[in-house]
Amino acid sequence: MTTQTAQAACKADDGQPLLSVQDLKIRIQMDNGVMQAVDGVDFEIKKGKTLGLVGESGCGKSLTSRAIIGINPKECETTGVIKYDLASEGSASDPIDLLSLDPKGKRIRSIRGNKIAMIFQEPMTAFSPMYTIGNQMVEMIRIHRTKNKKEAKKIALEMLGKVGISDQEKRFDQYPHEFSGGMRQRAMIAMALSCNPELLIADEPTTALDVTIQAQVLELMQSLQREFGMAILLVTHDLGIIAEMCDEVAVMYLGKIVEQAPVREIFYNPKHPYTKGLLKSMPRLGGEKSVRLDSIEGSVPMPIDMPPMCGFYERCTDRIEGVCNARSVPKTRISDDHSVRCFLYSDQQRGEAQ
Amino acid sequence: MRTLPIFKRAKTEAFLESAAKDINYSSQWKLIYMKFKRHKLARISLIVLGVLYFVALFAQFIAPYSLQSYDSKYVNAPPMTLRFVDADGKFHLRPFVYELKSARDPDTMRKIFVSDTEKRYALKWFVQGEEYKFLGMFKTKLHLFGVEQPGRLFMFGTDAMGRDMFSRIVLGSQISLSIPLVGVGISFVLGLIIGGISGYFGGWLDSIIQRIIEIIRSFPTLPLWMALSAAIPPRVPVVTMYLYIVIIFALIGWTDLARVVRGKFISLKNEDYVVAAKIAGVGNTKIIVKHLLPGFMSYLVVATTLAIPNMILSETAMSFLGLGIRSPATSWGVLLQEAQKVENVALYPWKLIPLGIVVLTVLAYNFLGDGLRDAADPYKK
Amino acid sequence: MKRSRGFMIALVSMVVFVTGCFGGNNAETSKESKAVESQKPKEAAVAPGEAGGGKEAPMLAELVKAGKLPPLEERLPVASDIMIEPVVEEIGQFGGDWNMSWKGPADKWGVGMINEEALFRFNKEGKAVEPNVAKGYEVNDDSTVFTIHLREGMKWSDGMPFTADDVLFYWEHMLTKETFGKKIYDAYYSVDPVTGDKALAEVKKVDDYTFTVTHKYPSVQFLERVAIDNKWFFAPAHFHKTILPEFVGDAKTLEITKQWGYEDPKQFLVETGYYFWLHPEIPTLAAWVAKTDANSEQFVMERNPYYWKTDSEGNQLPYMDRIIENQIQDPSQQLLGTLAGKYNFATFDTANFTVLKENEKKGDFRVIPWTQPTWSSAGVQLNQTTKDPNLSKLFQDIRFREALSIGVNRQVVTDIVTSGLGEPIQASVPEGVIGYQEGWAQHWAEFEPERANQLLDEIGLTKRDKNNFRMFPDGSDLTLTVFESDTNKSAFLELLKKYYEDMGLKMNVKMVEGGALFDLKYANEVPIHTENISVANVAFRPDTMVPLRIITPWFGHYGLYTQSGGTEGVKPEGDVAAILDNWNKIKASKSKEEIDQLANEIYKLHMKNQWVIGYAGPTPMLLVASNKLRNIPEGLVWADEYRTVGHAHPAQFFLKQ
Amino acid sequence: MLQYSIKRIVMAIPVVIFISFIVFYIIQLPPGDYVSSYSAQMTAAGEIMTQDDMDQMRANLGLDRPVYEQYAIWIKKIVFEGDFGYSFNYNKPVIDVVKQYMGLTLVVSIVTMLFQYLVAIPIGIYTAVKQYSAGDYFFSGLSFLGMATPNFLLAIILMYFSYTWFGDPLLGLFSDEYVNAAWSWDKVVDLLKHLVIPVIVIGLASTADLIRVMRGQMLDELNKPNVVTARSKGLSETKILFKYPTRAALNPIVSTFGWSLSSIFTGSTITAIVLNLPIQGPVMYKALLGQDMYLAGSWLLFMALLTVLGTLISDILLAWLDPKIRTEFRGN
Repeated sequence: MTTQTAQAACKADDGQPLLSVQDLKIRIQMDNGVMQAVDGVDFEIKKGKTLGLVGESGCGKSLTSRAIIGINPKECETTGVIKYDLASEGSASDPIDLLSLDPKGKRIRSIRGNKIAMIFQEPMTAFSPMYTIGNQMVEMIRIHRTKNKKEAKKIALEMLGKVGISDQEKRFDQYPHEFSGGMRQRAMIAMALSCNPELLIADEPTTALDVTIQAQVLELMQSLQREFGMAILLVTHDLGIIAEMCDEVAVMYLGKIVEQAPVREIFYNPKHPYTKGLLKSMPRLGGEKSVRLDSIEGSVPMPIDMPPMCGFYERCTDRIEGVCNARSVPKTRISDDHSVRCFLYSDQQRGEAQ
Repeated sequence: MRTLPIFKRAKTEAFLESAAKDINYSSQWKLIYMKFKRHKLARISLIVLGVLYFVALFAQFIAPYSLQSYDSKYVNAPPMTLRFVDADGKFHLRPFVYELKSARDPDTMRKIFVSDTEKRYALKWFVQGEEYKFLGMFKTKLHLFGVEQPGRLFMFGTDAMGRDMFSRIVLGSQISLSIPLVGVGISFVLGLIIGGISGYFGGWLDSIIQRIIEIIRSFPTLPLWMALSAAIPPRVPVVTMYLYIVIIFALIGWTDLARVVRGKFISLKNEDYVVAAKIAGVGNTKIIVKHLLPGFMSYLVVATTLAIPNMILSETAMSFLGLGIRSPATSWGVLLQEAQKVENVALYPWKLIPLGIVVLTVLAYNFLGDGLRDAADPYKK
Repeated sequence: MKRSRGFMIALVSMVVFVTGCFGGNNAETSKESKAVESQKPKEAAVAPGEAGGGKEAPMLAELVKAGKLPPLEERLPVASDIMIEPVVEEIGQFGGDWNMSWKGPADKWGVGMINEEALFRFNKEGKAVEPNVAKGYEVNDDSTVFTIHLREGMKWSDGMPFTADDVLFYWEHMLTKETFGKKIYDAYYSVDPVTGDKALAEVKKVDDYTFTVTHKYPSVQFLERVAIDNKWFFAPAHFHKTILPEFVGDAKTLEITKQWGYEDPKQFLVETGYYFWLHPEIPTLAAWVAKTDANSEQFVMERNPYYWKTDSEGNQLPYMDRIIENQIQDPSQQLLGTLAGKYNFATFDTANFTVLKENEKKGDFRVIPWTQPTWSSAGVQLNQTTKDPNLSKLFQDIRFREALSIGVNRQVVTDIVTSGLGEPIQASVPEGVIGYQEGWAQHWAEFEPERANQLLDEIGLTKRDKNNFRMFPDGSDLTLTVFESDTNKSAFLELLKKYYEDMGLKMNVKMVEGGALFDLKYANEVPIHTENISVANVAFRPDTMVPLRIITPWFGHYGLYTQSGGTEGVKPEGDVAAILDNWNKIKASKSKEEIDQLANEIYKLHMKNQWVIGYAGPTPMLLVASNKLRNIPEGLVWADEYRTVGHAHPAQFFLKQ
Repeated sequence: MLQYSIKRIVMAIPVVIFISFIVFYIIQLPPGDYVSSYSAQMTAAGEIMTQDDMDQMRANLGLDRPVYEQYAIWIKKIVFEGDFGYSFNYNKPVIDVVKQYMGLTLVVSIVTMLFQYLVAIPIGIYTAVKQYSAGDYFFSGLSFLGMATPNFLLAIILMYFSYTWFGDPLLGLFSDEYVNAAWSWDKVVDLLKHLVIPVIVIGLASTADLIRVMRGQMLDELNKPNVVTARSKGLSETKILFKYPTRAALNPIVSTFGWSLSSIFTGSTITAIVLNLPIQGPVMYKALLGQDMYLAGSWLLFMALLTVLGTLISDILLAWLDPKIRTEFRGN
């Protein structure tokens, strides 16, 4: 077990992405048209690294994260490529396309929970109230790691201990409602990590928790990441968490990644007006608490039958009439690891855009 | 344009819903309306119910004949066919019926009806017929449609007393579609208030209310109705008597709703936002009205729409037990009870037409409730 | 004791079994000669013994063979006393079940009447009685002493002999002691023609098969009245001695009561003494005896091996082995069951005529209409003594009754209510029934709305209320309230309401449950009721036409007056008093002619006054029988007095193979 | 839990006593008594019942006593002797009458109930999983149709069709030849044949109801995040369906079992009358109409007890099925 994780940690440095998402599109059929919920998303996650996916609610970040393991409802029409490197299985050269797998089939199920685990924002509802925490943990361990009940329980207890839950034996037989919010999320993490995943998708893991607990949970995740050497896809709307946790950041708006860069770049050299807006509205460390946070004016349009234009156009303070609302925005590379979708930076590549 | 504080939304709901919600920020009711509009069957049902209630409102005008148009000549006549082509093969733009001639089969004594192709009666709009009070206000003889005297128009045939079934169904809808609403209304109010009190305040009040509910639930209703119908003096019209019975029915029937409401209140009153409101010192009434009720209003609406068809059906059961409406006052229950004879099923199947109407109404109410349920379900897109 | 008797029977039957075997083969050959002999019943009656097994039902023959039953001739009365029951169509075949539906033990009489053996029964025409259980009678000239002969060797269904002791026992220990919940019947009282005093008859045993009934005053109609009031003037003494407190003591009776599952001894004695035919434990003289609990889903009665009637060929009746009464809860089940051939016999009223007729072929049954001595099939009775003085004054006004009568279109009512089977006539005695009057049917039977209104105006009902209904002259509300418990009457009542209200008379209908209506009648709370009068002869059964007690709506508390001897109720006056007068004369009358003449007076008074108004003529009772079920007479009169189907002598019904 | 149950049972005692009083009072409420109802029947059959006859009968049956006295005697006998009184109509102790019909009543009710659950739950799951599919519309339509047709009419129509198609209206629960016969394989088959119509007629309405409830519950549960979690864990769809939404959706349905307790012992009265079923419902209906008051009273009391008991069972079942409440009790 430890050798395996050590290996994974080793490989993290060799630049081979663990997960690579290319041109992911999710369309949802609505009454009044087709909603383009995710529209051509590309990103990569390297082994052992953390990618932050940030954006307002409804920007499509949750859909994107769930699309990776194919657990979106069947109404979501998903296209694109999601390559996952199954190196540990010994077929390093040939990553498989998760999207091409039958979402109800055995293959994807053997990856879910096992290679890629997921934690959700509301541990109260994410756990079923009908069964004990132990039951729900063991269930997963028994699918992927061992058929033996006792062994599975041992693993579960061990994991509970790792996430800092004391009195595991008792807790094991308790129901979710008997746990506090933070405790539940710890249990959630314990469950997610119980099969030593290579990638952990954390969908707003701390949103439902209060600030102190939030910090504890994040710390826990970080220490566990160090221990297990897994990669994390952190989905959140909280730039503070991004700053603390991530190596790289992708900012999503209206189904598109509008800016992607290493975490430092985003905070010190934001390009996209939306990113800038987000940063402005973030409470400054040491800033005066009572000052009302800035917010971005305007509301998000429905991405239904949208004409080719910038989705942020109506809320943008720097918009260029006749350009921003006339064509779709191409991706512009600012540097090797910094790209942005905004006409403000696309002058030099205008030809490409046309 | 409105301000959208993006960091303040601590809670996001299930992702699909949130995907739609922030993008198109609308009130709960507007959302329900939008979702309801998508439920095709519910929409059709609403239209059907609209038509039925419209017909009930203008029943006297729409029905060609009155409830007391007995005619021994046309006993158990089958439905007439509206014709366009006459016996000579000539086409008429205006649909017409032939005169019915009847005689009894000397052996079986069954009335045999033959169309007399000599006499044609064209269907006409706004014909003069029996006098009635339009909307109970002024007297008129005008009926929506009919044929000229002495012709007869029996679209759904006639009953054992020679009355037009169509007219009886139309006129019967007045009772069948209105009185159940009264019953449901009373149950609704009682169930909501008492269940709410029981669930919200809890403690000894809850205990007592629960015991009272148990007692009421085990009330022997049948002897109660028997006593009631015997005690009501004969001068009280049957419709009024039935109204009393329905009210009593409602006075007993609220317990189901009360239990559900109580359950909902108990589970909701511990929700964070309610507790918060309480700590903030918001008054009980305000908490109930502002915070608790909206939490399951949708459930109540649905429960109500589903209770109405049950009431309509229980009216038919009451008629079966001889405790309901009695002819000449007519409700659908009366018509079904009359149909409930082997000879009618065997010889005069058109007397089962009211069953179709009742089924239609109940279906419409149920689909409507179903549509509302689906629409009010926050997890549904 | 019982066991030793059983042993005796077994012994005897062993002996007979041997003889029976030899006789069996002759049955076929002897049949034709028997038919000729049937003219002389006595000889024919001897035959069964000779013919052996062929003259009794196979199921009994088997029992005889097995030694469980004595041979036929030991079970029948002595040859000369066997009753020969004439068959309607042909000599029948043994076996089969008579399948019917019934409403359960509440319908005691439904199964009781068809299987009842009276001392004297009414003849086919219903005008006089003929011997049945009794072999015959003699009466002295002034009709005070009746000598009644019984059948020698006749036995109860358990094989015990039936003798004059059983009659005397019934008279002395049951009837006059009133052990079964009934007062001594009127039939046993004779009336002093001068003072009107009543005197109880004396019953004396002459020998084992003869007894006398002696009246103080002439009682011309004694036998007819017994045939109605007290069909069975006898009871199995050997059984009742084991339960009556007089013989076993109160404690023992109570114990037996509990044993039988009953609560109260008195009620137990009513059940066993009056409704005896429902209990398998009680021996009877009837053709079929109960075999199962009447409360079970199927009440089964099996042939009485000691039945004392044969057909003209000496075959012991009944032909059919069993009566099976299937309990039903709703009348529609009787109809469906009949259509499907589940029941091979059923009776219906005319509402089902068409559906029955249309299915005659498919269901392989036939519809046999019997006439009813009913005055009408739809009508009203106006309570002459109703509580509201205004109303009773109105009801007593003959013009008001005429107005109510002619204000209704009988043609329409008849067509709708009777499916065209009745006539649009006044409530009147039908032709062919005693009491028939020329022109009665047409009395006030025309539809004359103008004249009706004119009459009402004449009475003084000219004031109208805001709904244009007539009011009493003093301005008080005038409402005619009809009380009803039968939902089948609703069509008629609807029509009635329409016609009455066309005349300006407000009418309400109050539906009440049967028991409640009964109480209301007794309390004189029913102003108008729709009961029909059905009586075969007023002289036999006066209750509906003569105000003797509270029972019939039209005379209300006049009846209470007579019943209480003038201390309660309303004193009859005018024509009602005349009716009572005539009745008292009938009771004390010395000749049948005089009785007929007096009865006719009563009928005439009814015709003149029309307290009972009919709007649709009588309809037949429909007997529906499988085509296999034969010997059912056509065109008889369906009357309670004649015991409905019992009048057809069901013992001779048979299933044709 | 035990403490809670005991507390509830203790609280039920005054309720039951109060109900017994109400029941007795209400039965007396309609005008007339057994004797008048009986006399009316006998008079209609041609028998003459005089005032004296009736008075005598009332005295025999103890109906001449004041109501409270009758009540006191009745209750005293129930409590001290276990004697529920006597049925005038059947001339039997009430217990015997109830016993006579109990067997078949339970057969009809339990078969109907099995039919309901076995049909409704799978269909409810199916229509929820395949919401808005052709199958959903078909079953929904069918269940609404079942809900909308009055039982008694459906019964008559089915009987008539059974008669026209098979020549047998299938009245009652047995063919004539089996009514009094001993139990045999053929009799069981005959019973099953006769159970088809009652089960359809009685079961249809509640089946329809159950389908709707199950469908609604399933729709709620299917959209809960714990289903997504389960999916993310790599569970198979079938396992997810049955372990999570179905299990949770069954809760309210199972807990309503207690509510239907009383109806199990009655059977459906109106349908039973129309179909001529020899079960408790019609017997009690007749007893009520005929004012056979000890039978009716004992029965109503029994029903009331069952209602109270049923509510109790439902509450306990609900608590027991819901871990939230269950653990609270454990905590105590």
